[in-house]
Amino acid sequence: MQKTVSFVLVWFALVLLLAATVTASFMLKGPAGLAVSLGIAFGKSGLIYWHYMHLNEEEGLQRIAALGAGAWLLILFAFVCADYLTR
Amino acid sequence: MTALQEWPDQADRHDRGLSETETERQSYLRAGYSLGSWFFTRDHKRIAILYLFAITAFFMIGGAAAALMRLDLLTPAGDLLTNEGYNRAFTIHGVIMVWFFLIPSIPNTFGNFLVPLMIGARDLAFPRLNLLSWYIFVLAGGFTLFVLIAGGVDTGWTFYTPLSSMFSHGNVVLAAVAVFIAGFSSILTGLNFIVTVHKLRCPGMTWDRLPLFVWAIYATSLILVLATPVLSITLVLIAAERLFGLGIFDPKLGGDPLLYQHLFWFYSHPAVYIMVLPALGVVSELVAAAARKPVFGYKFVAGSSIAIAVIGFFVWGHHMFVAGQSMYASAVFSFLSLAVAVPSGIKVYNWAATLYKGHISLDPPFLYGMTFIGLFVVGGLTGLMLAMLAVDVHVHDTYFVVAHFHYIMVGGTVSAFFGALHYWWPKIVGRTYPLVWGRLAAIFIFLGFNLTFFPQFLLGYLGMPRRYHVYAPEFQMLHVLSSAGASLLGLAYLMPLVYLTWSMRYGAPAGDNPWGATGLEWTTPSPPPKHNFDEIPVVDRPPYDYEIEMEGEDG
Amino acid sequence: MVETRPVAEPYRDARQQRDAAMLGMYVFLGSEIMLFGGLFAVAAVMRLLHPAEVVEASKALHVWIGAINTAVLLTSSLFVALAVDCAKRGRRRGTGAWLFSAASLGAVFLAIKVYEYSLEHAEGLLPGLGAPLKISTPVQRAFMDLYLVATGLHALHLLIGILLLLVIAIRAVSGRLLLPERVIVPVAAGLYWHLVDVIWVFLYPVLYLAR
Amino acid sequence: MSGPLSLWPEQASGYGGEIDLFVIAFTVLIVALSAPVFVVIVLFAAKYRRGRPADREHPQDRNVWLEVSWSIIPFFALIGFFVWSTDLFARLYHPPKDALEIDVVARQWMWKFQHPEGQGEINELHVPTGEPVKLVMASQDVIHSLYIPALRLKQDVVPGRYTVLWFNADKPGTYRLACAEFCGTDHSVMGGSFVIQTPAEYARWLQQSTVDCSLAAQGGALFRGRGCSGCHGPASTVKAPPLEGLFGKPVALEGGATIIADEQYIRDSILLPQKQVAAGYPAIMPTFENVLSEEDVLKIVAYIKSLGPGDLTQ
Repeated sequence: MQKTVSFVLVWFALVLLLAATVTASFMLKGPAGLAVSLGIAFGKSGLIYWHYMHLNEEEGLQRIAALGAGAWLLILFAFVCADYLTR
Repeated sequence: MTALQEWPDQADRHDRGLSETETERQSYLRAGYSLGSWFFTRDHKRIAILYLFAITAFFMIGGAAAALMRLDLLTPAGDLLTNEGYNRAFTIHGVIMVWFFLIPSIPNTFGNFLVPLMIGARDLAFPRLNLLSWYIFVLAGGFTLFVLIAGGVDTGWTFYTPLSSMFSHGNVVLAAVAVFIAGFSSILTGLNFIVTVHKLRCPGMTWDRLPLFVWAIYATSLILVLATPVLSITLVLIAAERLFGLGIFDPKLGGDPLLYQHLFWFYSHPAVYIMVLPALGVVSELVAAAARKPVFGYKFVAGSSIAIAVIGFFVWGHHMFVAGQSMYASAVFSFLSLAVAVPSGIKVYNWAATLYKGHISLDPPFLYGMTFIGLFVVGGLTGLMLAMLAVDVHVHDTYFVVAHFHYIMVGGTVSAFFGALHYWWPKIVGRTYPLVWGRLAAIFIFLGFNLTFFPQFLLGYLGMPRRYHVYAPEFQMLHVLSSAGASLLGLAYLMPLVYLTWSMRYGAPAGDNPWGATGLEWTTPSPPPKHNFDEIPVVDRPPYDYEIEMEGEDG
Repeated sequence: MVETRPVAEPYRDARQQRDAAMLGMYVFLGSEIMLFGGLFAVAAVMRLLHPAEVVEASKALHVWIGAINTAVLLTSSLFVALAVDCAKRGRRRGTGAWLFSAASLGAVFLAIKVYEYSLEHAEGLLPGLGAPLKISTPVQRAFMDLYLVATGLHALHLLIGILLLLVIAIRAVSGRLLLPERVIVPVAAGLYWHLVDVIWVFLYPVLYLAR
Repeated sequence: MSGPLSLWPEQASGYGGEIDLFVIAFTVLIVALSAPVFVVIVLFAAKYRRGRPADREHPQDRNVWLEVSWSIIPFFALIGFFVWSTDLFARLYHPPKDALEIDVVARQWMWKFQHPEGQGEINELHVPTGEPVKLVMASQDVIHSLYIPALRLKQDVVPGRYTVLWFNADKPGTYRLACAEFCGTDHSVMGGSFVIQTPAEYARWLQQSTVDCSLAAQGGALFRGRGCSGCHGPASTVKAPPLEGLFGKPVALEGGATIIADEQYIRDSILLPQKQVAAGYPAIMPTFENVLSEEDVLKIVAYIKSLGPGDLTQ
């Protein structure tokens, strides 16, 4: 039962974050705005992964498998952006 | 060389092999004779055989395209083909060899056959998925062939924009779709291996007891899963750009052609390691078995496979030194490319050290292993030369590059493929082949290969650009040498086809462990029964634990 | 988790089989992340090359429709989570009901998306077909192209998800899907659904909220 | 271009010589790294043949220090060469200010070269010795790559931007130039000759080749003909940024950034006007994407570069 409750609470948090990111988009511009909206996006997906996608119940290996690809993408982003920023 | 020795372990030799043996009657090969029992099988060993057939077919098609090109390049004017025809020929050669031979070659055949046997499992984690990925592979391959031959694509396997997206006349879209489909096969296979290695190791098969071949396949699978999707999405963008004038890579819409190259090489450079890592794994097995000794520095060799897989994702920019990439990015990529040399070097030096004080046999598998080491070293070191920015400016997109990656891909991976074939053939079909012929084939392949590709290093430094159908007369002599070598190489590749097929019927029964090697796969009968192990084995000793004598012995 | 059903061929016990399935699913989702990662890289480069124009183009999109759609997906994820919870407890009806409502929210998302496309088309934002382009610069057009590809690919994934959930819902209710023994099936499908949700969670700010 | 067999490429610049030196030195290194492996393998294969009597006591199967040393030492050797080659490479990105500028336009399947005084040539490039030459290259269609083996130089020519190649040729003669990046059907015949001449010969060649007027002057004609002067001219009523003395100066952009007005900036301002809008001016300039060919744009760029302060007002 308390599982259901926690699921609903997570949902509330997600909706609040959504509201936050929309409001932020009206107030912040440029890099700051990007940082905030992406930060919030990471927050949301973190909640989803941890509670809805069972990472809180799985042990290390599964967690690595689930999050590894996300980390791997940073390689692509880092180097591609580095090229464009230093041209 | 001293007198050729006969097969080491000769169980029931009296039987000249014509009649089928008891073990064969219970083997996976005899578990059902109907077509259905093959085409709907979930047995990893049968799926491996299915892959072996498909891949051999693609190897021959890609080879035919290569033969056509080498024939055409005999004369500077290229009298045999038209410019368009030549471009299509090397596109067929590239696409087929890369995506339908090299990438699936060792993982999908020997990986499929051996990984469960080596880790003491009854099958891969997802047998149905395994069969599915074979069907996807064959479907994609057939489709690709149709597109390349019927339609004709002239972009090269790299599909560079804006040539592919706006200017080429070929069926780029269909080709992209075909390769896209093939990608699913890669991803599913990689996924299957990863889960299998993690979850299905038998009791006692700890990570530091894992055969080095399994380590290599595992590293390869990581790349397959992480890199292939990026290629898929890139191909989608190409197709969309061609169909709907999407602007992502189109400078007229503020897009950037170099972005395509970044995305493409983020897949395609790691893909090089997809092709070569399994080969490195095979050679580790061959060297250990040939020397009857544990691989020198097991932990370093195992770790270097993972290191190569990881570093391989940080170096793609070395394909773009003259493409207009930022000079600083180029410098970083150049440096990281040197870093790959470290784990590769570790492997080579450790193999050499493994031979020290071993009992070395010169049976065919080891000859292929030596071929691999030699050619891989040359390919790797010329790769270092290409990683040097100033040199790359001169030899980039010349035959120097062509020679370099053929030393790795053909000299390396294909030799290892044949090595694996000769090493595990007795396990796969349960019969032995004539060793003499095996040795001859190995030697011819070595000679033919070097004659074909060494001249191309010279051509490249002389300034012969790649993908050239018409070339300056001063290059002719070297091209003729190369073509001559190619014909020798082609014949040498056909030899095993003959005597291995012969052995299936007339070879003597191999016995469980003809090489006297360690490893769980050699504890099963040859060929293995459908379920590999009657009861799941328990491992209680390190890998490659050949007995080591402490006193000097006299033979 | 209790499993009475005999395990399939390569496995030694139920635990092992279940872990393998979970790991396999996570790895597969990893490959999905890499797939969309390519698109996000493209978006990043566009923003780097043409910051001003990307912001202009992004402003033209319907922030609020996007927000509503995000809320719809988040809610659907909640339903899926609840469905899986029921499945673990062996409640067939509950599982089916929650899965079905999640799937229908997915359908709602698609409906809204189609409506949004039609608006944009009428406003001349979408390249190609019919209505005159009101986009002032080529770069903004390229951005709209990216928007189309990204949201289109996401919609395709969502469609697959909807079908998946519906099939499982039916099988759960009809009892052809043994629960809780085969709970892994709704769990895996749920993981996929949540990932599609996560992807949208990133698509929304990147496409709609560039300022 | 000698007989059917040659083994080492001709070399026509000091830079080319340095590359050759580097390559030879590096070859020595890789031979040193690999020869031991081959020797050892053959030796062991002979000495420890199976069944051969040999001392096989106490074989080792690991030796961490040995392994660490043979992975680290070669790496340090490599780093030395990395520094050397990166230094050589970096020079290519710093063309001298006073270099003789030649515009290059690549298209399927030909090379067009435009000399500053307006002489144009196709698939043939004449340059003088003893003077740095800077090629500013643009592509009309796909990616090409200008490759001059005798200089050991190559640079891709990418649509949508300018790439630069510079050199200081010192050995008169006729050499090959080729396209190195696969560019479609006739890729392999998209080449020509690269002619290095003494300054005197070069001057004579410039005389012979007929021209009406210099590149900048042709650009000026386009500038008026295409209506650029309508807004950027002195008499115009429209608020458009002045172009006199613009080249090489920093420009303030909408949104606070500043950028140096180089060839690329001027090109983008003509073809993608909204990309970088000069601060304080309305973004009203239309794109000339489909109006001007790459050659036209290069000519206009040359014209704008030639504009000193006040040139437009007279």
